[in-house]
Amino acid sequence: MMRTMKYVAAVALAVALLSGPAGAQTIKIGVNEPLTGAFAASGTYVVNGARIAADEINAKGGVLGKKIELVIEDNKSNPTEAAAVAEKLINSDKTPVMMGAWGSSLTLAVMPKLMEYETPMVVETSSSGKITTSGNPYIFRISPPSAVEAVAFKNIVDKLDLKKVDFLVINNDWGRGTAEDFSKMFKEKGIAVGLVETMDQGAQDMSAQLAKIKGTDAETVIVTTAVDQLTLIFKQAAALGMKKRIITTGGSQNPDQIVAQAGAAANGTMHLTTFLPWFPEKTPNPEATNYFISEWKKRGFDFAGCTESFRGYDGIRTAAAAIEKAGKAEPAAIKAAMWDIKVKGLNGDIVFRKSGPEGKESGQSQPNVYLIEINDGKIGMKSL
Amino acid sequence: MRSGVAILTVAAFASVPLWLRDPYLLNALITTGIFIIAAMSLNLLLGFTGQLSLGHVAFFGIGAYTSALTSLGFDVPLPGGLHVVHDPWPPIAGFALAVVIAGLCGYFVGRLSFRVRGAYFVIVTISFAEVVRLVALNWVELTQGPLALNNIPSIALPLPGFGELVLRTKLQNYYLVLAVAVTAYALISRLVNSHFGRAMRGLMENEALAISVGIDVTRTLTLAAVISAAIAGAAGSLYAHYIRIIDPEVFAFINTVTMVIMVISGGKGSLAGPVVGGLIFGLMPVFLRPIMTPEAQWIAYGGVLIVILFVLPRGIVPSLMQRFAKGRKEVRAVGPVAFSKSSAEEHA
Amino acid sequence: MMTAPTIALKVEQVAIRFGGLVALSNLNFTVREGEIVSLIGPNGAGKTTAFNVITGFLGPTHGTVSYRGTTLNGLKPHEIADLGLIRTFQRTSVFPNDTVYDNLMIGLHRQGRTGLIEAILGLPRARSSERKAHQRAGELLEWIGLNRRAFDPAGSLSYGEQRLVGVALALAAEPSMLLLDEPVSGMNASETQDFVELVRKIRSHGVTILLVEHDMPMVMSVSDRIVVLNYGRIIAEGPPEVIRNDPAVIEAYLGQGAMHA
Amino acid sequence: MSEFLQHLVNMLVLGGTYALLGIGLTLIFGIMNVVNFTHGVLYTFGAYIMFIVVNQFGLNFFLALPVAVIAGWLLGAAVELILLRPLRGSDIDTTMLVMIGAWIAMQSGTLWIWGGVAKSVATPFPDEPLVLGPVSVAWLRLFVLAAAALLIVATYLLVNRTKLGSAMRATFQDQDTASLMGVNVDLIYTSTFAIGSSLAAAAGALLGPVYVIFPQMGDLAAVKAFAIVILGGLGNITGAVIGGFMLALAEELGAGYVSSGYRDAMGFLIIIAVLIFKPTGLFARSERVG
Repeated sequence: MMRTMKYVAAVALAVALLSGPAGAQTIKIGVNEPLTGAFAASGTYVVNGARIAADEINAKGGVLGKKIELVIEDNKSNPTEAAAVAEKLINSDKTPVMMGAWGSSLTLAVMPKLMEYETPMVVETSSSGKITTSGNPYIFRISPPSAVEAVAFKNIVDKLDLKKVDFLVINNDWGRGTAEDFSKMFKEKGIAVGLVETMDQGAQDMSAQLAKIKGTDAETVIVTTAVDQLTLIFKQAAALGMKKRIITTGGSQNPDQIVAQAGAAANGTMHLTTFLPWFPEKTPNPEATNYFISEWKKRGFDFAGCTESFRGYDGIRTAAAAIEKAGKAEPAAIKAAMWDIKVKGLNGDIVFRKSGPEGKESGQSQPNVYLIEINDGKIGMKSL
Repeated sequence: MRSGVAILTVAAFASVPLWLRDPYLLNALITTGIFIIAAMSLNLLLGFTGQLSLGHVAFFGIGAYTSALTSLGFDVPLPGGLHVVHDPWPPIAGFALAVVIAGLCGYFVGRLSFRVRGAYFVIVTISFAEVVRLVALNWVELTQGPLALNNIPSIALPLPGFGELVLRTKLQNYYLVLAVAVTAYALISRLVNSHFGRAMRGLMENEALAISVGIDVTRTLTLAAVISAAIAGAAGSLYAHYIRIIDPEVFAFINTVTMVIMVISGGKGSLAGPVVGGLIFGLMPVFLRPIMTPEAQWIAYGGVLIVILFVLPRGIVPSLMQRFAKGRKEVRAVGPVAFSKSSAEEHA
Repeated sequence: MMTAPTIALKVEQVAIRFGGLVALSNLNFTVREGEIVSLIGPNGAGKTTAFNVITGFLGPTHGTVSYRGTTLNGLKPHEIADLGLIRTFQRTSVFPNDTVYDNLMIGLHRQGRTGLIEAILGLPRARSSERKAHQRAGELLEWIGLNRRAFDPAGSLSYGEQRLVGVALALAAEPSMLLLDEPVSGMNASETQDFVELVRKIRSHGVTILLVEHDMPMVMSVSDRIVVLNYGRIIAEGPPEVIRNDPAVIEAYLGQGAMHA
Repeated sequence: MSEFLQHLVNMLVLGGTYALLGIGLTLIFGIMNVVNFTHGVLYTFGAYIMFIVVNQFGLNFFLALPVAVIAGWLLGAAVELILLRPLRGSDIDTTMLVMIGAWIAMQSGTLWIWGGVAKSVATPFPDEPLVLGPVSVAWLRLFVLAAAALLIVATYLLVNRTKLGSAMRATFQDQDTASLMGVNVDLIYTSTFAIGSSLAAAAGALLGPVYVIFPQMGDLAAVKAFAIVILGGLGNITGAVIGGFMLALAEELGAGYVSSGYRDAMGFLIIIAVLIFKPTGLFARSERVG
């Protein structure tokens, strides 16, 4: 045992020494994502997107004449580890800016470290309102919190003539937050809100919740969860003969995976999403979208991953733009520069607006939100 | 001689921040230390009463939530428009309450679950932890459920006359964790080397015989459960104030597994076991990180665990103790009193 | 205190049934202070069951057991032990993984008892009682003559030695009455002889003794009185010489060949 | 009312699969007294076998089932021979921890090989459900229920009607006596573990297509299996079946009429209640293995 430990330690040291000098010629960007544990699939998608961005930037000569180097670490879908990873990236790898950490509780765990070491982080996925409202000026978020999504949806609801809606949401910050913010918005619109049912992360059988919802007088169900549970819900709703309009939110639906896995059960479902890989021409930045998608396919990843991975792509481009703007790879300068950048993201311009308590605001960008509809296995823009 | 070893060990740990400059490793040591404290408390049950609790993280988490809520404050609506409002208290009070509340839970759980033993006890403790997790997840008004409790303040030590010292830096937290760990260790070692500890061992080895010499089963086991839970609660409080955010995942089964691994690999029933096992399995991920893909790290983690159990089935410390003890046989023949010291070492 | 003719243990109309099976029926007998009484009978006669009832490991279906005027019904075994009524066990008589010395320390539980805080903080009272316990353990070792095995795991001792440790454990609990369950089984002749001496020695310290045993010569030589059980009922009672010639007893033992005498 | 009927139908469908999950574990737990943390991984394994055979080799759905069962049997036997047999006689903590190690390693292996993205298996059953008045149920679920029933009956007969079965029961009662009676305990242990594992794999193979397949899918399944075993009593097949349906009922009604947030709490609350008020499980025999 002890011998193995010695060996491991030695190798660790060697690796550290080797990677040490290399840092001088490159600019490092830390990536803090879940590659194992409950969120492994999504974290991996995001990292793959990030790699595409890094390679693209380096192909064009990097930033400030140096190549950028992604230091990718696994936070094991665990807040303790997310904080530990932040420590490593900042102290051992000396990354002046980071991207992370997918889940909200993971990001929240990293935030005290950002304060401690005054290092900025681009938040690519987390949706909890707390992240941008708890007064952490090192946070720059490109993903829409559910409140932003609700506001975007507000302009569409009239055209869908909703009377009464039920909710079926994953029992975490994302699901609960969505139910809260959307209910508020619906009430303002004079739309009745019925049941709010939850399902645990990783639960496989939602028949009980669906049977309950089937019995209500609401004509629409808002569903918020990751793609795997969405697929199951569509199948199980169909099995229960539930004939209600289903609208999903959150932007990580991977409609293609739904079509592939839920088949006919997915027909007639609508999805609020933040990226349109199916209609590059309709996106705010078509040629970037086309490049991203072609790269994605070239690397043999399944197309379904696009709706998750594009955030990694945008996140890294945002960080790189900030470094470029700052003119030097130093945390303070990069943080300052974040406020002045304007990146043509795959789902709209990335421009940070102040959010949170006076004097220590976090940055929040306002991405576009689209409503798409699945009909006989085809994905189409909802004509409004 | 034993106290000499103890002092040297503590001194060694205390000196770490002086030569270890990397905050990342220091951070790893702090979190590892917190889990070692929890593992020590588990060892009191598993190693000295033979009761394997796989729900031990429940007390850890209850301590974390108690401490966090005490120092953050809360406002819980009750039926009938009533509200339970609690204004923030200093974190140190949270720490104290965490110990007390966790201990109380230990009392009730002990009272109920010691009616069953063996595999049944294992399952009932797992179930208890899961129920607590689901309550933390769904009682949103109190715990904010999955929305997590964030901005938990760091622990502050009141210094009479000088106001208070807020433990923000890693250095401070390292010594805080070390202090709590040493206290817990001393407490447990005193306990197991007292007649309480002998009663526990007696029950573990031959319950009927133990009873026949006047040992009260329920009282002894419940006492162990209370102290064990209280220490776990203290660890949880340290966790909450160091990581500064907690969500119901703090009750995750993997956290219990981590503690059990630390105890059994290090050697259950040996005071030093959880410390040794804890250092190995707490720091292993740090060493594995740079040399393996994430999945491989987990596979190695599981593999190392299995190997230890095959090579040193009784755990690292007892197995080494045994070898070392052989060379001590002669010394022992001196007599009872002389032996009583070395007997204490056996369990130290 | 020296032996007085007062009654120590009183068993009245005790009966035990497991489902339909009758293990004991209408058991009546008494043991006087300072007496050595043996409970004998063929296998399955209910001797050990009687022990379990007296020491609270089994609740009687009906009837009462009382010790020095206190009724034992409903008391927990450890509460009965606190009354000074201590037993040994037929099979597992030791804590196998602990050393002989630690076995005795565990046995001294009733003496060592101090407050939790005292014990943890190592306050004077706790320390002195610890010191006393260590001393007593040493003495007991002397007494049963197992010094040289003091530091070996009790489980590694010979069967006979384990019996001795069992008795020492019981003595550690400071009994006023001792119940020995087949103490000499597994001992050779000379060990048995020493053990008889030991039993007498214990009695001479004023400890009342109730004994269950198969080894007739031993029983005959050590007992003041003998109670003979068969099929859960008493078939004879009296001093050894009477029992030795009691036809009912011989009848009960015929074919079993257990009557070596 | 119609909602209640729907809950009952769901309970039947779910209960069958729970029962299947339970019996495999109850055999291992009861006979070997091993807290088998690899049960969930075997369940996952069975599901992935199904995925490979159907989606990648394009074999027939019904042919794939036995393949998964056999694969589970082999993996189970391997685990027993490599990890458990050398530890025969060591205490329950040690074997349990070895099983935990195997669980961590094997689950991460699954993630390594197939990645975290969920897979789903194409089935030959129609998407349209079978509708009976107010209630409806998917054909696939009905098939799963039938297959589960078949496997349960087969296991019951194996244990109660065959020579191997009686040897298993003897070992369950008292392994020393059993070995004196000339039972090859080693063989019994290996086959018990293999059979239990193949049942777990079968459950995964049946439920994989119903749900989606991902590396952690086994964890929740394993927890429920433990609940069922405790409800039914260690080593008690009939008990496990009834326990499976009880758990399903509690969950359905709990989610339907209490709160879906506490759906999974139901199982655990039942366990605690049962263990406190009837520590040997509801349908346990007089012997305690724990």
